[in-house]
Amino acid sequence: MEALITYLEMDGYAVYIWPSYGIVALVLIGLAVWSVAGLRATKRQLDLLQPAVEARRRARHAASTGDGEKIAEESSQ
Amino acid sequence: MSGFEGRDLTCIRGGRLVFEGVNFAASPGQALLLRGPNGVGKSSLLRLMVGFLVPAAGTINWDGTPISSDRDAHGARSVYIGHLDALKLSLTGAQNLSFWARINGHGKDHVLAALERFGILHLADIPAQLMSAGQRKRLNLARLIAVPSPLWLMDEPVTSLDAEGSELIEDIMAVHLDAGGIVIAATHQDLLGNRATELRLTPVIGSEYGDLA
Amino acid sequence: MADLHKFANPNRFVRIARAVLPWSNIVTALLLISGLYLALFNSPADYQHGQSVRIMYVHVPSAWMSMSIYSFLFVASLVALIWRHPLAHLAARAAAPIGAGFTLVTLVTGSLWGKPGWGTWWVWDARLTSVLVLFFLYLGHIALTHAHDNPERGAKAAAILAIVGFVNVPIIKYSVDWWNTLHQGASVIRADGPSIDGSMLTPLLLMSLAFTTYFVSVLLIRIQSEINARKIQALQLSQAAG
Amino acid sequence: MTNQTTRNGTFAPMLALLGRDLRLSLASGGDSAMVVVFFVLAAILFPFGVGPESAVLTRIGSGVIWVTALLAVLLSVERLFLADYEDGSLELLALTPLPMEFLVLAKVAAHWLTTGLPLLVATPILGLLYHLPPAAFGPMILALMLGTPTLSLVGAIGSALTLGSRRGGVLLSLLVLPLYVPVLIFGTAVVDAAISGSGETAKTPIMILAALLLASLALAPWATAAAVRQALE
Repeated sequence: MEALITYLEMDGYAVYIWPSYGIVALVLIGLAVWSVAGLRATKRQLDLLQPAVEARRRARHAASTGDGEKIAEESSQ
Repeated sequence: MSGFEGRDLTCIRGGRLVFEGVNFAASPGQALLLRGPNGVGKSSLLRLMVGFLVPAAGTINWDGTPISSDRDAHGARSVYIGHLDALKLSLTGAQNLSFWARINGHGKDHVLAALERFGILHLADIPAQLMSAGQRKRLNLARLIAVPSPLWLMDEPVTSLDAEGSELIEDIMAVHLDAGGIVIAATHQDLLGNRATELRLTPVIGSEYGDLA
Repeated sequence: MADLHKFANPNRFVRIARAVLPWSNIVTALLLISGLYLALFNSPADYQHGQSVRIMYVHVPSAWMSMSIYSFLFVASLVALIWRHPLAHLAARAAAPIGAGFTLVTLVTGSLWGKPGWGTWWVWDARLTSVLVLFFLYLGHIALTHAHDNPERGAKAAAILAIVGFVNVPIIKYSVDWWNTLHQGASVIRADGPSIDGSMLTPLLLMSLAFTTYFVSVLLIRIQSEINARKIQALQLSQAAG
Repeated sequence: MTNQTTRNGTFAPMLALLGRDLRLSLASGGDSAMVVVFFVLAAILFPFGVGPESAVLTRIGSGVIWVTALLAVLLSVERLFLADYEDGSLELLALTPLPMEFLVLAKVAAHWLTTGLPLLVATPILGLLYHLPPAAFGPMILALMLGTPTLSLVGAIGSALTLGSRRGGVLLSLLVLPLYVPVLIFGTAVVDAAISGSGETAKTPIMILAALLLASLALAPWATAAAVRQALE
């Protein structure tokens, strides 16, 4: 235990060294978490929007097949 | 092929496909009216023709050479009438018009003729601030004559013009066509009767993905 | 996709990103672990700076990252403006916050390293001051990308700023150095790092590599979410258009 | 009916734009007067903060004058393209036979004549208020004469970039102030060199200020024109 404490003291520089590594951890982990969360959020919203647009397109496509409109192929993700 | 034409134009704005595969052609002496419901891309097509917007695909040529090759030359040969009047309110009618003439490399000789042609000669020394919306529109349209150019590109030219004003602008367009000029206008009104061909833009179906499909 | 646009096929990019991401994450983790082990446990204290030299193992790599990411921003902006490539805009937009993060880390660790050395939290040392100005160039870029309603407009404006900014970085660096030597007060000893011998070089390089692969990983994640955001906007626009 | 635009050189259209902008700024009640008033007022505030001792004021004089001049230029450069952008003139300016880069130069010249020049005229007053030695007045005016056009040019880039953005003013200062750092450093250095002693040392910063001016004369019009073009898309 003794060795751990002396190590952590870093000859008295502890108050500068550990905050430095703290800010590095904070920024790097924070950035990573924020980015991954952002990706998940946009994916979720995209999955929500996707079917709605699909349904609307099929409805409009069905309504307009009468006058030989260009048949939009089924979009496959 | 002399004249102004666009082939297989695709326009993407704000990540959305506005239109694709649009072609147009207008040779000297011809008028082209852009039709279609709001939001279908009439103004976007016009801005492609003017050169503000670059088409995502397709080319626009003047006498065979793409307009993007020399934007300033294209600017010199065309006059654009947008929604806004582009007038400085503290300057008088003549000052506004002669500014646009001089900055386009012309003398002031056409300025008074332009004011007279649009029936606003009496506003030559009146600051634009004191003019009505219709008078400001006429002052803006007067650029068509003050800055003589073969290609006229207009966005809703007759809005805020009274009946007499609309007739006047139609006559002026007709004279321009007779002299071998080209008129292209995005408008809902019927202009120039049978002298104008129409290009109807239809909403693009099922193209919800723009440049980032 | 029925009418996929051939101009910028993000799906190809997304497939590549999904393939590369796990590997770059693993490499980042390995490099970080080994780097930190060497930096914190297995390297000697410096004869002059004592243990505080360990701060250098994060301060210097993040300084390098803040500058190299700004160069990345410059290259991405050039590609975006010259070849009109929408993905390049998104790469720049994704990279800017990471660069700003590394610059912030550089500033904070620089101040923490300076405190034992000179007794003050902030020293107007030439390099630290240049990094401070670089930090505001990053904030300007990020602010400009979000300042326009239309994200496309914001991206183009920010691209032009990145190019102008990049050209100015050496000018700013030179003028700050000149200014620093001009006002060289007797008290401020030059903040050059300790002479780096072998045992210190390896943790430094390991940490730099770790930060670089970290940048690649987070960049790939952020670009994917930018692509999704643009798809969502396009969907909503087409929904609005009825 | 071919288009008879005789391309009679680039100067006639540039002068037309310059003349119009000057007339507009004079007609609108001299916004250059307001810029000078801001310049002098801002500089006057510092003695209330740091105290009236002339030794202190002389020491910080050139720095304060340069920072307030820089902020005065920054505040006035925001409206450089805004009025034309809002009333639709900017679109038409992009459609003239003259490339946008030249028009930008004309607008920046008009801006400098209505802000940079008045600042130069007001500088001696501040020199007196800050007890600057007479030897410093000449170099200060020379430095500002070389520096303020650079500030206008770089400010033009920022004002074009923030066209149509939501938070124009604050955003503009965030974009442009970091780029003003070199001009500020060498501008004040000229005066400090003149005050501290041999005029010899003042030569280097003056040369660098001139170099910065030439560099921004080359870079700024391109960047501003590109920014304006993308603002018109």
